Amino acid sequence: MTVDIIFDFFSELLADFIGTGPLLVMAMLLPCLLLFGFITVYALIVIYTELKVSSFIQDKVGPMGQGVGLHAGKWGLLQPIADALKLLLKEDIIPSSADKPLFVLAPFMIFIGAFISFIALPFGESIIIADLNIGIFYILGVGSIAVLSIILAGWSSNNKWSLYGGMRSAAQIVSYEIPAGLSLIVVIMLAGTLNMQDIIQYQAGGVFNWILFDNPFVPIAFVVYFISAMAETNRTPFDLPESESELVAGFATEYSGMRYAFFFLSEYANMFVVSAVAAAGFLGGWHSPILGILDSPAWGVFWMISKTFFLIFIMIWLRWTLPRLRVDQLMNVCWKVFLPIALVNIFGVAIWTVIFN
Amino acid sequence: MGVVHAQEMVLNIGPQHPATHGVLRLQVKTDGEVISEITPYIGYLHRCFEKHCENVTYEQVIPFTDRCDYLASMTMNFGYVVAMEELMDIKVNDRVEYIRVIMAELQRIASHLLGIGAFGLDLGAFTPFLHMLRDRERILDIFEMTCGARLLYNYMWVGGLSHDLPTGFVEATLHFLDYFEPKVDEFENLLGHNKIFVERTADIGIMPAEVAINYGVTGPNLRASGINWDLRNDDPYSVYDRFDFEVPIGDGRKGTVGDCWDRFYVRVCEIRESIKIVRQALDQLPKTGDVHQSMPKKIRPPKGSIYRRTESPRGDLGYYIESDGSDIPYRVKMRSPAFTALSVLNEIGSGWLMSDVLGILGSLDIVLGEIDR
Amino acid sequence: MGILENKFDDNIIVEKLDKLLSWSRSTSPWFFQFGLACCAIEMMAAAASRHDLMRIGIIPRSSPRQADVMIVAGTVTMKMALRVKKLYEQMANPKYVVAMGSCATSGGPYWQHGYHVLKGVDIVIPVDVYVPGCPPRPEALIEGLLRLQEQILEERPLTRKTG
Amino acid sequence: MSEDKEKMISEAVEKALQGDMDAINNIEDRITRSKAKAALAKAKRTRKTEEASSEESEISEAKVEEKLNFSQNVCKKIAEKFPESIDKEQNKDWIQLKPENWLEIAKWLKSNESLYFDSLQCNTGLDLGEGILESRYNLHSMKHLHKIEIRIKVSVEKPDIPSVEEVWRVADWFERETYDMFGINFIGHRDLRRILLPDDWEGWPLRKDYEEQETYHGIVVPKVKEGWE
Repeated sequence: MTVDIIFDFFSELLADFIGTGPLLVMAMLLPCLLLFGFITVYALIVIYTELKVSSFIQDKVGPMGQGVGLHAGKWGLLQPIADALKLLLKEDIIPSSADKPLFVLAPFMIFIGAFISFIALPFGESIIIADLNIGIFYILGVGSIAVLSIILAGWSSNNKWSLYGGMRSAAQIVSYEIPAGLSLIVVIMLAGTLNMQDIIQYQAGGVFNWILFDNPFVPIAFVVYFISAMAETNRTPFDLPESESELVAGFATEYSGMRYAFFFLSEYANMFVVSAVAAAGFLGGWHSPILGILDSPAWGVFWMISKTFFLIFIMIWLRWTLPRLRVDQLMNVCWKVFLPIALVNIFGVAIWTVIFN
Repeated sequence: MGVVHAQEMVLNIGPQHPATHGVLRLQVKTDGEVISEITPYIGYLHRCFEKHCENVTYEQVIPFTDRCDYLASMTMNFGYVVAMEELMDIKVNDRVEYIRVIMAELQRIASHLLGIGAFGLDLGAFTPFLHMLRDRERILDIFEMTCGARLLYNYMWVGGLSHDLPTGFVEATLHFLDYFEPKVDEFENLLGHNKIFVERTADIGIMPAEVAINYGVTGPNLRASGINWDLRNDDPYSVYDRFDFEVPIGDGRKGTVGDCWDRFYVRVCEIRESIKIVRQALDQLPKTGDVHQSMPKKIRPPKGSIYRRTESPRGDLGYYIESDGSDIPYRVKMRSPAFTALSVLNEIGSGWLMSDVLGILGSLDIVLGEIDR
Repeated sequence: MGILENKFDDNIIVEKLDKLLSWSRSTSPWFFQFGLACCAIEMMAAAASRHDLMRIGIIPRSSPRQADVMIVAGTVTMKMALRVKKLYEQMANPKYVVAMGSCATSGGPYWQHGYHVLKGVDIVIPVDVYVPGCPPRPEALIEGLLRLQEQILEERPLTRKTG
Repeated sequence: MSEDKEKMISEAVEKALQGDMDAINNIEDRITRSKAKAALAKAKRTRKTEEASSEESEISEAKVEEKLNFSQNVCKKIAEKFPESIDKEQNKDWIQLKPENWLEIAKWLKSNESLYFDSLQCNTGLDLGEGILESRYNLHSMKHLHKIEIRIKVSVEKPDIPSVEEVWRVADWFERETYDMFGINFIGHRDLRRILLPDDWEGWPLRKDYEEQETYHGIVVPKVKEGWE
């Protein structure tokens, strides 16, 4: 694990000057800082991507950095940086009727939920912050912190639109976690482990060894997982908690400035988490699609991130193409369609495995 | 265990809300997501149109009619000048009539494009809306070529037009129609046959024909309820009797007659019919004729009153003009189609979920400028 | 106002930071989706495909809390005036107002007999940029927003100096 | 257009009127075909109006000897049914009623099979000056496609007219608007509030003697119109 490696490295260098305790803290903090930097940079990139992709879908050009003086660089590449800086320094409004402690807590909690999921995400053969032996379970578990904080945000804002957003997301996210989890069980059954790295190792050896192509039931599980994951991240067509034409801005209506930026950031961080889990669970993680080509550990990072970005791109694409579902239809899709499919899928995979392996 | 009492929550949608198409306030009583009663509050855009009419001369009223329904200014002008010409017994020459029809039908296309686009936007489909705005811009280009303005034209005057057609107008319009005709199918496929869109609109917000008539709902909303009522056909004004076009009516293809999907689909079909009319009108357009020929020097209608209806993209647009023989109207009343269409919202909207109500509101295609006047 | 504003003396670091801040503010002035009347259609046209306000970094937001620029697009009536004021107060600092069209500027064509029309939105809220026209073309609105960007760019939020 | 084509069109229209639409659809030239269709539509319409007018003239000739138009006929029917409610001054274009029995008349107009005015098109308020307000109703029948105009005068001191909101639901908002602008009280209206102006507005704006109020919630309404011209 990364923390161990860093700890060993530090203790060789600095054991004479600093005690073991502080060294351990340092070894833990360093990857966290790196991760924070990664999330920020990633969010900037993906926000820019979203602006551009959505603009191209809509026959526009998107941010071009035009304007007065030197603005946002070539092709508007600096646009997300300007947005982030501006949001950070905007006035921070806490409505007088809001429940202040909860109102302050909610944006940080949603970010923490996304952040700690990153810890168990494998980026390469040895690049993982905490190689937990229940990795995939852990990610599913801490992923639900998001729903708690969205309810908090909706409730504490003391605004009816926010309340609607919070309540809708409570129902939505909790429901959609079930088909998502059940679809991942297929992966766990095939790989025989909960450990992320072991799941990826199971898929070594080219594109046909990916779990996605293991048997005919898995692609169905993948689709169910991906759609449920999209619902969990509140993206159109499942963006009911913040549906703009219905609930103004949903649970984030009352948030301004930095706190709003945290909601924004965690939405994109969550997208990364669910896409990375899909990439690791179904698409071979950091393995190269073709055996023996570009298969070094450094390329592993490239493969992992490009697979994840491909899935994120599909999410963006769908967001700007489809209308929104209604709240009861959303529930119907989950409980009456996805849940039976996911359950049947598990049996199908089990029987298939027994017969053919 | 105590008994938990559920209370109805009163919720104000608007005046500033992305889905209210302007400044409309809907006070709704909700039980969770289900809305039990809707009370629309209007007047946030009351700009005293009728008071202005009583203080300016007859020709000065036309720019104010423009600003009432800012999505269909040409048809607003059209209705007023038709009423005025009937009151004053003016007969305009054919070229003027044909140009008016071309403009009104192009305006109908533009207005319906925005109408169905905004309807899609209310249901969360952002991209079709922008595609429709993109094609609307091309129609605005044609208008700009004709009279220099993009949105509010002041183009049709009593007894004539402000300008004749510019050179190259016919070619530009035909070019646009050739470009646009396949796009209508694209829009229909993009929205109308999208599974989610159908789920969200079919069988939602059903407006039975009796309710529609009782509430005075007209235009595409009435036709979607299965009633063949189009003033262009049933009470022809101008030269509409010279064209061959059909009146699309709702047939409940995806659900029940008079649901949101029908209201959407009637508009799509009307765009097609308007294209047909424009093509025929361009074909028959007289080459000669002075557009200022029948314009009176001073507009001084005889004492009397008139109520004249025309078909605007939103329905029956009526002008009640009372003249006392001077050059200033004694009273001008506009019977606006969206005003009555909005009044039916409580009848057809209550009992549905919140998302549906905003969808139903979008399907009625209201313009607040015309409701509040 | 923000915690940092107007608390620093002028020196080279603060100067640079100041410029960075005003740059970021002027580069991403998100506007408040707030259509009132005819001008709202032109505002939509300006944000749509042909004119594309996103080129200069302007994105519509529907909640006043997250917007920086309020484009008062259209006629403000007496019934609406108090709501406009309330919405303005709900916006977070720094906030700017663009009065779009002659109605928002001065009452426009409704000046003389409009008993229910507010004669210029500047009676209730401060306005930074006036865009004339009835309605202004999208190009005119974009020009107005560029002027606003210029104005924001010259602000020095930390030291409160202009120019 | 050549004479052959005109002949072809007229023949095709003749055939189509007798029910053979293929005669038109088989024309190959597109322009000629569309022209034939237009001619057909026109022919159909003229035939319809001829039939209708002949029917109407038969009825009117049979029933009354002097020539009355539709509005006067309706007026006569109302006078038979509600003798007290017709105002003295009458005109061939409209029916002047007294306010008292208006609700009953409205119900009757809507339910009578031969009239069947199921649609209220418009309600206009008017300030005729000299202390008289008027409410005008334009009625239309979707079934028989005929229309009339009804006028009801009231005095400014007692501007009471029975509400017809329960007869035609569309009158709900129309009457609220007329109330808002002229201050005509519609008796029996279930929800008579101001509709366009705020609830605390003073005065009736479309009356000819309306004076704007000076301030509204602290916002000054400028009265001096200087600098305008």
